[in-house]
Amino acid sequence: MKFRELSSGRQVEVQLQQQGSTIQARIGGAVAQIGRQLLPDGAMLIEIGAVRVRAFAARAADSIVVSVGPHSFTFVPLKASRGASRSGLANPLVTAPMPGKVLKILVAEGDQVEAGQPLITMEAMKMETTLAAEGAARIKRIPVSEGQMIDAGAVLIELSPLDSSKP
Amino acid sequence: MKFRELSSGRQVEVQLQQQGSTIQARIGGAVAQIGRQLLPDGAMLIEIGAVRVRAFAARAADSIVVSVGPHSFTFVPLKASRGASRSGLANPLVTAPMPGKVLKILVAEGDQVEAGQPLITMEAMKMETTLAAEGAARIKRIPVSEGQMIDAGAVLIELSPLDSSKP
Amino acid sequence: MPRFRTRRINKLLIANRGEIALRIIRTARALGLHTIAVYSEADADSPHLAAAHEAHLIGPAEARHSYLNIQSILDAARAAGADAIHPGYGFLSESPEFARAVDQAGLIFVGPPPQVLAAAGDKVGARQLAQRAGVPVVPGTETADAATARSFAVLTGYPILIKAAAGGGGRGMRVVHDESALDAALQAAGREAQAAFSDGRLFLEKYLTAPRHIEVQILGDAHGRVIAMGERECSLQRRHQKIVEESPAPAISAQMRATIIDAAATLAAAVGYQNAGTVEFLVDGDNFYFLEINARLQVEHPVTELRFDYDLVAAQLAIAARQPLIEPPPPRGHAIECRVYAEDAHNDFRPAGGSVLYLQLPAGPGIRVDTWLAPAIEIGTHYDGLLAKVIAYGADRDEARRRMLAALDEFVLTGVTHTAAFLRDLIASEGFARGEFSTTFVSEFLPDWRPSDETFKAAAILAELAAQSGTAAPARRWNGAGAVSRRRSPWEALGDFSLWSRR
Amino acid sequence: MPRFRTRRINKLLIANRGEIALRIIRTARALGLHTIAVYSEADADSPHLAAAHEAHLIGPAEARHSYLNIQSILDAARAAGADAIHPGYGFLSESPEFARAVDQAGLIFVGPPPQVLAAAGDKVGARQLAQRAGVPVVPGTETADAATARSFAVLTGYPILIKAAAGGGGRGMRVVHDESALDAALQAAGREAQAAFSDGRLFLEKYLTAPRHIEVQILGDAHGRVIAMGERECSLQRRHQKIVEESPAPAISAQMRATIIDAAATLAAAVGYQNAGTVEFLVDGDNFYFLEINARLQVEHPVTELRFDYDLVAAQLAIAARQPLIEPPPPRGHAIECRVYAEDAHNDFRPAGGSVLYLQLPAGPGIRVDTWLAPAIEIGTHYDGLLAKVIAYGADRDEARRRMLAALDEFVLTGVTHTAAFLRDLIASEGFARGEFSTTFVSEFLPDWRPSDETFKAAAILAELAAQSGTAAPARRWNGAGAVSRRRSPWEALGDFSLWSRR
Repeated sequence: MKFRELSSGRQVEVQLQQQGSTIQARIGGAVAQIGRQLLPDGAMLIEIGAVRVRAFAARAADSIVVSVGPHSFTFVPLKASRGASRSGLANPLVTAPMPGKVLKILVAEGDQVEAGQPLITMEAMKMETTLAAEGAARIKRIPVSEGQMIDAGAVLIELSPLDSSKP
Repeated sequence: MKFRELSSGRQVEVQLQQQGSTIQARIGGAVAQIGRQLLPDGAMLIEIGAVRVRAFAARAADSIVVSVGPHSFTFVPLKASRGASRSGLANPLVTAPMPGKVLKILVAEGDQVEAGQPLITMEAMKMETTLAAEGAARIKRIPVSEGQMIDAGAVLIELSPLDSSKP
Repeated sequence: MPRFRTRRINKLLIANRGEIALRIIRTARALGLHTIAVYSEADADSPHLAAAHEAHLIGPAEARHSYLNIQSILDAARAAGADAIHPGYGFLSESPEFARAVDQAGLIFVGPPPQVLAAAGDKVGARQLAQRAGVPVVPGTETADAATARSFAVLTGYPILIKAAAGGGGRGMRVVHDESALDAALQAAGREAQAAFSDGRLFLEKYLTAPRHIEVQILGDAHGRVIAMGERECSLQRRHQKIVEESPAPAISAQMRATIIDAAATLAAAVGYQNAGTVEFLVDGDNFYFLEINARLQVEHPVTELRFDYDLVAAQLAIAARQPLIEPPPPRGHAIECRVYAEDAHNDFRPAGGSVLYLQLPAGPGIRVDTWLAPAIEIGTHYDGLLAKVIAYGADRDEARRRMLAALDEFVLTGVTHTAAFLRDLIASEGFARGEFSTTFVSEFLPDWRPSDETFKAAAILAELAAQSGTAAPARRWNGAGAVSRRRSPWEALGDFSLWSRR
Repeated sequence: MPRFRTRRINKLLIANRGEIALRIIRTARALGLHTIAVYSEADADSPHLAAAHEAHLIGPAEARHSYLNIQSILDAARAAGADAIHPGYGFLSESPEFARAVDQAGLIFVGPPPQVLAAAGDKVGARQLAQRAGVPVVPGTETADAATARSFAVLTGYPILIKAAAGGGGRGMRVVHDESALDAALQAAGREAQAAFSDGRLFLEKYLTAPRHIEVQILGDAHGRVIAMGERECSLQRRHQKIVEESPAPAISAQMRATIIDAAATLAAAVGYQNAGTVEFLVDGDNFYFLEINARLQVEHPVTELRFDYDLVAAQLAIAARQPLIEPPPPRGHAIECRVYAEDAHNDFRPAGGSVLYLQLPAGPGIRVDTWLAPAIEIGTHYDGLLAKVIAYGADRDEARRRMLAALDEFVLTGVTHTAAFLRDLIASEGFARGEFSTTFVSEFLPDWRPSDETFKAAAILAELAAQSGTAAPARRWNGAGAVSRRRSPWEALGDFSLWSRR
């Protein structure tokens, strides 16, 4: 399956090759092996190089959360091909990273934006966070308004690629 | 239901009267109330007098294990009426309190024994434990032999009441 | 004089949540007090309820209607028959209004008296107080309208720092690097300050680019006795909030240490300090500057407790009961605290939430973990995202540091994005080992930080395993019902396992 | 002289299991060592495997084929490339043969050299050594055939004490109160000693009816330096095995303390002691008697570690590497340890086994828990039943005692009958609070001990609730597969719950 890891933004494709006392996986074009041992509490000991680490993975709502020792990851499964990737826009949706309130909308539908340009400011836990464009794009739709309370993952802004003439 | 608590040997009969935010129970002829709150990890806070205690209960193989704070209990459900209780013998079976080895059998089938008389010595964790008769009885059957490895709960000796003329 | 008679505390209400509520409850229980928890609707399953003798609902999730709601807390105190209230840190802990209301309700406020809170809370007034006491302050202004700001900036040069007059915890704070950003920063800081403290007033300071942040624990009793008990190094910060603290401060001279501790005691005496508090300083080369007085128990108080073998919460309660201060023994050893937050270190420490799906907390010699984490609880984003404080104590800094590293390696929490791995690597860094760092260290360290490629790939493989586990039966270990069955986990659905480690 | 050169330890094999294996692994990891666990087939799921860098199977459940199997352990050490072996306590820790075999395999034994182990292990020889050094011993014999025993008993009067010459941990020990019981006791003790130590030799001592058991921690390095670092009070015992220990010992005079510590240092020097060990004494009024030398890390070592801020395992490793002893700082505060066993206090502390179905361990300021307990593990009865050591440290005895009480109240473990509640009530007793107790205290306290009626009834009600829960779906919190669902527990099957505490 192909995943996008939410924190780092890294994409990765994994195929398990064999089940046994060792996990064999094809990952990023190479074959990796991980030794593993199931623990009574549902966790797993895995072997990374010469180091043994306690790990756990579980499916949450739309993602898979994974711990490898003190590291935490969130993987979102990606469809093999997607409209957005065709257009060259990594992610056509700007979504709320956490629940909170929309403070200020800094762009309007139809605007053309540059990479890094601030799009929207939200407040959560009494702190302001400004979300910026990941690449050049056009603002397609803004389904939220200032002052609105939003959940984590809510779509704040829809983008379209610049070569699209329709706003 | 009627239970015997294994550590103390106490017997108790409980009937739940109502389910709600408070547990109402008829226990030992009286009605008791316990406030309760479910915790995310499956445990429960209960209120005993003015004290709130964390508690947990689970069914094990033949018993129900219960914790009330640092206290641990093992309850065995009792049938309402039992052959053994008719005969006046609290428990017609001497069972192994833990896994181990039979060291010495101190009585023979057909013997008449007194309350407190040593019946059998077993070894577990390198310590010797001698099991004694809880009341006067006759040895009906000894299904184990010296040197035999036994599991916890294994029947070591069967007793019959003294008024029974058959050995 | 009645002021000098001791008062008895029997029933203590803890007007807080999270790890600090649990920490206060533990000391109170050990002292034999009856403990009363309060909680908002968002915290109905929170572990601090279960730890107390009783718990009272004080309102909805939004803090201003619950943990910041003075009336609601006083109602709970009255209903429970409390005779004292401990405010913890944050929320109402530094509110003179709250302290006064508690007092007027005939209850004991476990903290400084209202007039001390007011004096410490007025950051501008505290600067003036320090100046009068001969303690240096960072050059700055007393107000921050656009005109004042512009002329101050011209005078001292950029960068300048905007701060909230009622501030704390980095809220309403902004660094401005050039004039073009000034107006927007003033507005944003004002809004944040208004939201956080209901007080939008700001002031300005020259921004020291790479100072150390060092603070001193102070204690004062009702009989006029004030002491300063050791310093804490708190330079490791993100978003102007501390994430690693230690005591003693490494790499400052004995003379600087003595000077700062002395200045703290002087200031504490000058404001007639009572109960526990902290005096914060910036150290820049051979100079030091008074920053502010935090009139509360500090998040990082455990490092002082371990070094001095002194329970600061017990001391707060004794002081509130008007008992005379007990002199701490001389300090010993070294303590380090790491704060694990529900945040994403990869994305500017953005707050995160979730459920605790798996948890293993560190333990071992010299390790103390102050936390409210527990199996299966929900971590919301209504409140501060502090999950756990991992505190390592050792005979010297090196032992404490090595114990901390081993402890963070043991920290496993699945279901919430958290900062344990980042902290682990920060503590493992050469800069930290040398003890040579300033407030810029975290932001310098952060950009290059990421998990090793092996770790990332292993995680991806486990994600694939979990994805394939399909409708695997849930684990039955923790069911609490029926016979105990063998474990079931996503891994098991994938076929035969043999122990990898049986070589 | 090559003997005085330091040796380097990089890879440490821990030839033990349970809490002590975890405790040693934690210090070793903090020191940056590569750690190697060993395990029997019964321990394949045991937490000490997961804590180490690697783990090796050394045999079946029966200890003499695994944890007591010298060859199997040396094979694992060779396979893993270990350069040192820490034996923990129990098992092979005091075996001169093992120490010699480790040495001959070219590895470092983290413990005393074989000749010191042999001298300390010969209880009769150790008595002679003490007498030569001018340290008083309990009147006794050097053998224990029936004739010797009878004439010794006639001479000193009953009760007399039978002890194993190779003894330790109460194994092979019997109190004989009159002649009729003598023969049976000698036989049982001999069998037990033979089974435990492969050495059935016994000796006799006058049985002191109500002494205190006080011991002294000793440390010696490879360079001839020997120190004694404080005493531990260990009078609270069941079946001649300690269950509560503390340091300093309450209610002994400063003079007695100094005399005992001095005697320990003298004896340690007399045997040329190296590494960590303990000298045990009985104190009876104004008299004290040497009992034995335990040539190993003691179960109760954490109380000394906390008071002296000194990692004894790190010291053992340093000494084994021939580094010079590091002087401990002066002691501070008070520490108490309670050992929670998988035993039934109601039935002569009979061993118990089971699965960990629910677990909440204590935490908080001053609390350290050394344990191998973890969710869902199996507790077998193959080995010693020690589950957890709860250790409370405080500025004084009263603070430590109160923290211990609060900690034991937090200890919840379902699925295995254990002694936490008994310990809690023992610590809460007036006799313990006063510090006035002897080795008879536990057996005097025990007969009247039982849970309150309210607690028993509440437990019975919960049992009925669990019985009625029928085929309730298992809890899904800990499933690790699929979406996280709301908790399901037996309670929930019974209908609508509202929060009891929302008043």
